[in-house]
Amino acid sequence: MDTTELIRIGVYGTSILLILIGLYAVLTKRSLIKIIIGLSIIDGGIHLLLIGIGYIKDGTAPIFSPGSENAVARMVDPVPQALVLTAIVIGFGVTAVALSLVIRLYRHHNTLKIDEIKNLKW
Amino acid sequence: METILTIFIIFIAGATGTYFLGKLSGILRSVIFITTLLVTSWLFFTAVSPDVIIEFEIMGILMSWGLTPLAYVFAIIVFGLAIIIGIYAIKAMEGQRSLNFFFANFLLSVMAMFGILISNDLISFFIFWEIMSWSSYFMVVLNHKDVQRSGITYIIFCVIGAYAMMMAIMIIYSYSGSVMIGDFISNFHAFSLGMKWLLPILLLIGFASKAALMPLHVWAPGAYSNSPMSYTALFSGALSKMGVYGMVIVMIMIVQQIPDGYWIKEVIAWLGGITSAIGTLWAIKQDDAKRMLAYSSVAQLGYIIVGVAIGTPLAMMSGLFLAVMHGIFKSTLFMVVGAIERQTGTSNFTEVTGLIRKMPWTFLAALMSIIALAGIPPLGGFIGKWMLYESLMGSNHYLLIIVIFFSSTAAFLYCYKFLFGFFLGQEEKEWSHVKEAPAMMVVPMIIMAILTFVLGVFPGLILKPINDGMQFLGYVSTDNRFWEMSTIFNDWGNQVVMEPIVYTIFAIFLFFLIFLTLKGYKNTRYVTTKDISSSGEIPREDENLTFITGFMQPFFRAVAPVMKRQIDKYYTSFGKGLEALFDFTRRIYTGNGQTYALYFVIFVILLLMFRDSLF
Amino acid sequence: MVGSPVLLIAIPLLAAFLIPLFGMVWKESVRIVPGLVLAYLTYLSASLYIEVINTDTIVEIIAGWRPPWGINLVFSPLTGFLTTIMTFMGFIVWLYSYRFKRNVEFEAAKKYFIFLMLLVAGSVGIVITGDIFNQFVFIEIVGISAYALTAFYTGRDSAEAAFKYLIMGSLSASALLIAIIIIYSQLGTLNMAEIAANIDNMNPYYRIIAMIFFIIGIGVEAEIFPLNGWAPDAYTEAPGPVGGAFSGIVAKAGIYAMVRMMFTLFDIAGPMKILIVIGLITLIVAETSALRQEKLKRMLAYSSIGQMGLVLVAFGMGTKAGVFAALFLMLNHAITKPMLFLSGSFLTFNTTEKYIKQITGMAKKMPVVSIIFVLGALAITGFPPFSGFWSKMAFLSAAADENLLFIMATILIISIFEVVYYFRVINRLFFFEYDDKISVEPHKPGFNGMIALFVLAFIVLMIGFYPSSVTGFIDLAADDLLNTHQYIDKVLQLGQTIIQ
Amino acid sequence: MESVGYYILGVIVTIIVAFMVGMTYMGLSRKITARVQNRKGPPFYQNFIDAFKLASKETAIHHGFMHHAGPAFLMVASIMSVLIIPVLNDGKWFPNLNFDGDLIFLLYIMVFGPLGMALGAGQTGNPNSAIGVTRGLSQMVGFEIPWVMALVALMMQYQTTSLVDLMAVQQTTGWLMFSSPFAFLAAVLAMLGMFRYSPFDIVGAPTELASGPVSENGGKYLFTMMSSGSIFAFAKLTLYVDLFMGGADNLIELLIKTFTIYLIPMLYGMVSPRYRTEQAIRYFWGWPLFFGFLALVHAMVF
Amino acid sequence: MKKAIVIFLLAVFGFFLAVTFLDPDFEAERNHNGVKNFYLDKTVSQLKTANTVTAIVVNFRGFDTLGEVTVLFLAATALGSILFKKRHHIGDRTVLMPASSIVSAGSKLIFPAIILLGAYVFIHGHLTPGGGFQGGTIIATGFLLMLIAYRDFSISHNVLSVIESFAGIGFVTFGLLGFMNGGTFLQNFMGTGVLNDLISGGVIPVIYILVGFKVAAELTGLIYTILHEKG
Repeated sequence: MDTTELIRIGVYGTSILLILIGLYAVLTKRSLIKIIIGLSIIDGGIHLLLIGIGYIKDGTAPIFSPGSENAVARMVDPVPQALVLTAIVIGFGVTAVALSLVIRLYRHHNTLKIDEIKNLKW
Repeated sequence: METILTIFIIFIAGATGTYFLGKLSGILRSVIFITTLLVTSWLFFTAVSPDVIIEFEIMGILMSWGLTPLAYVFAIIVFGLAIIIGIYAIKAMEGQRSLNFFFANFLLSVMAMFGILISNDLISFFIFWEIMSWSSYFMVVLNHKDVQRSGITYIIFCVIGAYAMMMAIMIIYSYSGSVMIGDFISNFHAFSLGMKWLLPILLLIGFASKAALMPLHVWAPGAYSNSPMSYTALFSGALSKMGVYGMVIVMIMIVQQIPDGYWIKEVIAWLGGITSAIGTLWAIKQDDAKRMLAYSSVAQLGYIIVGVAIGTPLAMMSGLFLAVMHGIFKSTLFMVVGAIERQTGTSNFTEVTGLIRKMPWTFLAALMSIIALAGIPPLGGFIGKWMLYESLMGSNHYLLIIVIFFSSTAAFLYCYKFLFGFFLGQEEKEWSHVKEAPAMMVVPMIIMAILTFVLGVFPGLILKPINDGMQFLGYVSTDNRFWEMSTIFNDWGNQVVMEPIVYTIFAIFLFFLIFLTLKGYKNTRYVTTKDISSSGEIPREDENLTFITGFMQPFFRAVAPVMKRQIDKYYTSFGKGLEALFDFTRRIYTGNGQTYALYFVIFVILLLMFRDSLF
Repeated sequence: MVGSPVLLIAIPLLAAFLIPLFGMVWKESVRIVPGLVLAYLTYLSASLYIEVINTDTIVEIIAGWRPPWGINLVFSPLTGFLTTIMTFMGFIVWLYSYRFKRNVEFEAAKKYFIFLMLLVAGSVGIVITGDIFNQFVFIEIVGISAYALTAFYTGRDSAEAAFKYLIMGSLSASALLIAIIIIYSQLGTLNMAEIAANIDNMNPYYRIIAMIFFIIGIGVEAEIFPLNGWAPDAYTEAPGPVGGAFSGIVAKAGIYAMVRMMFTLFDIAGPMKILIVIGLITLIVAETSALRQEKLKRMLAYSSIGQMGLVLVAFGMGTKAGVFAALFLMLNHAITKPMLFLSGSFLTFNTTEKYIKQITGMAKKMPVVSIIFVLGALAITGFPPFSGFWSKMAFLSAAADENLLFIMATILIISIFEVVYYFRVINRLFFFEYDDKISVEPHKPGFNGMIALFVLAFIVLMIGFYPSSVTGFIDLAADDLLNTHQYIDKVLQLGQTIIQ
Repeated sequence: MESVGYYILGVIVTIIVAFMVGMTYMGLSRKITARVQNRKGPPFYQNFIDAFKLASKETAIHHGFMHHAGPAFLMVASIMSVLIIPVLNDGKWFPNLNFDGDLIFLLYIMVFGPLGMALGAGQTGNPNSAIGVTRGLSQMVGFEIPWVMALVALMMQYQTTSLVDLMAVQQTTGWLMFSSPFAFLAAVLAMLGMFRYSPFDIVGAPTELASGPVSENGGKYLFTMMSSGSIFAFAKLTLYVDLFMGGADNLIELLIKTFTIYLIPMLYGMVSPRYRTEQAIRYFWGWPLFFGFLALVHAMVF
Repeated sequence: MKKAIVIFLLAVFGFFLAVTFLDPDFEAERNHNGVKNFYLDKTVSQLKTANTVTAIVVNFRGFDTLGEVTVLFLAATALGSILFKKRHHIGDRTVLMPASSIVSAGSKLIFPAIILLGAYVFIHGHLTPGGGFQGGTIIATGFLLMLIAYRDFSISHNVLSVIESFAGIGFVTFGLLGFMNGGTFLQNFMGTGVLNDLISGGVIPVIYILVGFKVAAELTGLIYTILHEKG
C-alpha cells in the first residue's frame, strides 16, 4: 500500500466518517442548532469527497505560473475544485436560511427541541 | 348538421340557458327548459334514424355515434319520461332551492342518457356514463339532506362501477385496438380465456352498480329518497335503465360467446332474484314513502335483471318490457310522493293519512301505478311479470321462479301500505287543509297512469320496438312468436289474450259498480271515517284511530331471520375499518423533521440493499 | 429565431437583481416587473416551443464551449413542453397573487415576487439544462426559494414546515452531490449527453449506486414516498398560490429530473420496477392519508403527492404509451392542482387554519370560485368531460398494453378514495348550509385572481372537450424522451460543429 | 266463441251456477261444522236467506269511493277466475275465457279481489279493517309460496301453462293427484290458507274483531261480498278438481269432486285452534314448502 | 434505543459508502481523461487565465456560478423575508456587551487591511488561488469584525442592496453581452491579453470582481440581519 493509497483511503475514509457523524447528529440530536451543525458536517464530508476525486499522485495546483505551462500532466483535476466552490457557497446559503428559520422557530415556539416542534403532522 | 349533434347542442345550450337566464326569471327558465326537452324529443322521434352514424377521432381512438334499434327502446323511455317529468317538475319544484341548477342539471342528465344510448363505442359510452353519474350525484345531494352519507355512498358505488367498466374498456382497447362495441363483440373470441371471464364480469359490475344489483345496491335507498322527487322519478325510471341497457348488450352479445358463460348468467339471474326478494322485504319495512319506493325500485330492477340475465328471447323481452313499465309506474309513484310531499310537507306514512278525498286524482294515478307495480292484470305490469314467469319456466329455473314469486307476492304488502298509508285510513283534521296538487303536476301523473293501462291492453305497442331491437342484435328470429298487438305467447305456445279479458273485466266492474251505486242511490250518503263501528264504540272526533305504525309486524316476525343481516352494515363497518386503518397509516407523517430524516436514511439503505431486485 | 433558451434563465435572474433597485424608485414595480418577466418567459417559451416543434431541437451552448466541456441547454419538444407549462403556471400564479399580496407590506411583497420568479426560473433551469451539476445548482435555487416561500407568513407554523423541508432538501442535495461525485469520478464528465453516451462503460455497481443517490437526491423535489414528509406541511403553510406553484411547477421539475435521469442518463429501456414500486407506494400512502384530512390545503397536498406517484408509475412502464400518459397526467395536474389551490385559497381566505369545515356552505357566498373548485375536483378525479379523464384513460390504456392488470386495479381502487375525499369537500361547499359559527367570512375575490381561475378553468374544459388540442404536443414530447440516441447525437454533434 | 251473445250467455250461466253451488257449499259447511260441534246449526239454505236479506236491506252509508267500489273489485276477481277456469272437461260447458288466460294469469287475477277489497276496507278508517287486511296479506304471502310451487311443478312437468292443456293431459295419464302427489299435497295445504277457515281465520277473526276487512260493510256491500265469496269458493274448488282430479265430465261429477275437496279445509278447520299470523306463515313455510320442493324435484326428475 | 438503531443504520450506510468509495476499483476505473485536460489546455491557450479553477468557475461553468450567485442572493433575501417583522426598525443590536478597547482599537487598524486583502484576492482571482467568493468572504469578515467591535457600527441596507443588485446585474449583463457579441451566453467576448498579466482573461476578472462585490455585500448583509435579530 503506497502513500497514494493511504492518502486516498484517508481522504475518502475521513469524508465518509464526516458524513456519518453529520447524519448521526441530524438523526439523534434534539437541538435544531445541532441538527444544522450536523447538516454542515455532512456537507463538509461531501466537499472533501468531491475534492478527493480530483486528486492524482504528486499533483500540483491547477494554476499556471510563468514557466509551468508544461506541468499540465501533473496538475490535479480543476473541475472538482470549481464544483466544490459552488457547493460550499450553496451550502452556506442553505445554512444561513436554516439559521434564520431556527430564529423564527425559537421566536414562535420558545424552544429549540425538534420533537417539540410538530404542530404540523399527519 | 347531423341531428344527433344538433340534439347535443340544443341540450347544452338549453342547460346553459336554463342556468343563466333562469337567474333572470323563473318563467323564462321553465320555458327554456320545456322547450329544450320538447325540441330535442321532437328531433329525436322524427329525425334520428338508425342508419346515420357519425364517426370522429379523439386521441387516435375512433369513435362513433349512431342509434341502434335496441337503444331506441331505451331512448323512448328516456325522452318520454323526461318530457312528462319535466312538465311535472316545473310546478313541483316551485319554491325549492337551487332551481336553476336543478333544471340545468336535469337537462344534462337527459343529455348524458341520450349520449349513452347513441354511443357506438365504449369510450363515449363511458364519458356519457360518467356525466350521468356526476350530474345525478349533484341531484342526490341537492336537498342538503344526509349529504355526507347517502351522497358519498352513491358516488362510491358510481365510481366502483365506472372504474370496473373503465378497466374493461381499456383492456379491450389495448388488446384489440378498437373501442367499437361492434368490434369488441366480433373480436371477443380472440381474447384469452381469462380475459373472456374478466371482461364481462368487469362490465357487469359497472352496469350492475347503476342498476342496483344486490351487493351493489346499498346506495339506492339513500340516493333515491334524498334527491328531489321530480328527479328521482327520472333517476329510478330512466337512469337506472342505463345499467340494464348495458347489461342487455353484455348478456346478449358477450356472455353467449364465453365457454361455460352460462354460469355468469345464472349467477346474475340469482343475484337479481335475491335483490328483488331483499328489496321487497326492506321496502315493506320502511315508514317513509321515498325509501319504500327506493327499495321497491331495487326490487323491481331485480326482476328486470333476472329477465335480462336468463337471456332466452322471451326472458329478454320480458326484462325490456318490465324496464319500460317500471319506468312508467315507478316514475308516477315518485311523482305522487312528490306531490304529496309538496302538499303536506311530509312523505312519512305515519304522519299523513286519508288524503283520498283531498287528492283524488293523485290517488287515481297512485292506484293505477300500484296495480301495475303489483303486476295485477289488466295493467301493463302484468304483461312483463307474465312473460318473466313464462320465460323462467321455459328455461327450467325451478327455484328462481319461486324466489321471484315470493317477492312479487310480498310486494302486495308494501303496495297496500303505500295506498293505505297516504290515501286511506282515518281522515285526520290535521290534514283537512290539504288541496289537490296543481294541474301541471296531476296531468303528467294521469297521463302516465293511462299509459300503464294502454300498455296493458296493447303490449304490442312497446313489444314491437323491443322486438326490432332484438332482431337487430340477431337475437330473435323475424317471426314474432311471442307477441301480437294484444296477445302474448310463452315458449310453449300458451297465450294470454288481453283484449277480451280487459273488456270482460270492465264490464263486470262497471256492472257491479252501477249496481252498488244505483241500489238505494237516494238514501246512500257519505259519512266521515270517524263514523264507524269500532267494536261498538263511536270514536270521538279527536281520537286518532289510524293504524299504520308497525304495519306489517306479524309478517316481520315471520321473516325476522332474513332481515337480521343487512348488507349496508357490512359495508359501513368495512368503510369505517378502512378509514381507521388509513388514519393509522398516515401517522407515518409524524410531524417530526428528524423522523423524516430517518426515513431518508432508511430509504437509502433499503434501496442499497435491494438494488438487485429493484433495478 | 425568436430568442434563446438561455434567456429563460437569464431574464428572470436579471430581473431578480433589478427588482430591489426598481423598488426603491417605484414601489409598484416590485409587483409588476415579475409579472412582465413571467409573461415574457411564457411568450418566449411558447414561441421557442413552436419553433422547436416545427424545426428541430435547440441545443444552446453557454460560454461558447461545446457540450462535453461547456454547459449546454437543451430545448427539445419535451423540455419545451414542460417549460411552457411551468412559465405559464408561473404567470398564472403571479396573476393570482398580484393583488392577493397587496395587503402585505412592500418589503414582503418584493421578496415574495422575487422568490416566485426565481422558483419558476430554477424549475425551468432544472428542465432545460444539460448538465447534472448545473441541475444541482438549479435544484438548490428552487429549494431556497421554496423554503423562503414556505416560511413566508410569520406568526404561523410556516417556519416549522420550511425547516422540515430544509432538512430534507439539504440531505437530498448531499445525496445528489454524492451521485455527481460518483459519476464524475467514473466518467470524467458532467454533461448528460456525454454521460448517457458512455454509461455502458461504467462499472455496473457504481452505476446502480449513482442511480440510487440520484433517485434520493431528486426524490425530495419529486415528492416520492418516504421523502415527502415535508410536502404536506409546506403546501399547507405556504401562501395559497405558492401551494399551486409547488404542485404545478416544482414537483413537475422534480419528476422531470428523475425521469430524465432514468431514461436518458442511465438509459434504462423497458419497465422500471423502481419507479413503479415507488410510485405505487407514494400513491397509496398519499391518497389514503388524504382521506381523513381536516385541512383543505393539506388534503390537496396529499392529493398532489398521490398524483406524482401516479405519474411515476406511468413513467415506470417505460413504454411510449406510458410516457405519453405520464406527460398528460403532468400537464393536467399542473393545471388542475393550482386551480384547486388557488380557488381553495380564495375560499379559505379569511382563516389561517384552513379547516375543511370552515368552507361549509361557501358556495352561496362565493359561487363562481366554488364552481371552479368543483371543476378542478372533477377534473383531478378523472370525471369526463374534464381534462383529467383523458389522462387517466391514457394511463390505463398504457397499463393495459403492458398487461399490468394489478396496477390498473390498484390505481382505480385508490382513485375511489380520491373521489371520496374530494366529494366530501364538494358536499361541504355546496350542499351544506352556510353557518356563521363555523364557516369563514367570505372574501371578495380580486379581479386578477378571477381571471387566473377562469383561464385555468377554460384550459381544463378545452382539454376535456377537445383533448386532441394537446395530445399532439405530448406525443412529440414522449417521443423525445424515449429517443435517447437522438438526444445524445443532437447535443454531441452540435458540439462537433461549433468549436471555439 | 261464435258470437258475443253466446259469450255473454255463457258468462251469465257460469256465474249463476257458481253462485248457487258456492252458496250451498257454504251453507253445508256451517251445518256440518255445527253438527261436529254437536249443535243443530242453520239449515243449508241459510246463506241464501242471508243473502236475500242483505240484498234487500237499505244501506245508508259509505265511506268514499274506494269503499263503495271495493266489492266491485272483489266481484271482478271472482267472476274472472270462474270464467278462466274450465268448469267441465273438453269445453263441454261454455268455454268463456278458458283459452284467453292461463294459470299465471289466474294466479294474479285471484289476488285482484282481495287487494280491491283491502282498499275498500282501508277507506273505512276502521283500524280493525286495516289490521285484518295486513294479516290477510301477510298470510297470503305465506300460502302463495307452496301453492305456486305446486303449480310451477305441474306446469313445468307438462310444459304448459294452460289449464285446458293440463286437463287434457289427465285424460291420458290419469289424475295428477296421483302422478304428482307432492304437488297435490302442497296445493292442498296451501288451500287451507286460501279458504281462511280455522286455523287460518285470524284475518276475519270473527269472534273478537268486528269481522276484519268486512267490518263497516252491510247491506248491498256485504251482499256483493258474500256472493263474490261463494263464486270464488266455487272457482277455487273447480280449479283444484281441474288440476288434480282430472276435471269433470258433467255437473254431477263436478259437484262430487268439488265437495270432496271442500271437505278438507272444512274438516281440518274443525279440529284446529287458530294460528297467529306469523305462526300461520311459519306453518306454510314448513311442511307445505317442503312438499313444494319435493314437487319441484319430482318435476325436475320426471 | 433510538441511538442504537441510528448507529446500526448508519453502520450499514457507512458500510455501503465504504464499499463504494474505498474499493480499489473506484480508483482504478476513475476517468482521468475527461474534461480535465481540455480545460487545462484551453485555459492557457484561449482564455489566457492562469488559474484554471477560476476559468472553470467563471467561464467554462460560468452558468453554475450565476446560479450560485443567485443562491446567495436568494439566501440573503430569504433571510430578510424569514426574519421579517411587521414593524421593521433597525437599531437595537443583540450583542449588548461592548467589546474591549483592544478589540475596538485593533479592529480599526485591521479593518482596512482586511478590505484590502479581500480586494486583492478577488482582483487577482484569475491569477492566483482565490477569487470573487473568497475575496468577498474576506471583506465580509472585515465588516463582521467591525460589527462586533462597535455596537453602533451600522451599514445602510440600501447601499448593500444597491451594490448587490448592481453586481448581479453586471454579471448577467456581461453574460448577455457575450450573447449578443459572440452568440452564446457568458461568452468571453473581450480580448484575452497575455497569460499571467493582471489584465488578462477577458471578462473573467471583471465578472469575478463583480462576484466579489456581490458576495461581500450579501455576506455582510446576512451577518447584519442576523445580528439585529432578537432571539
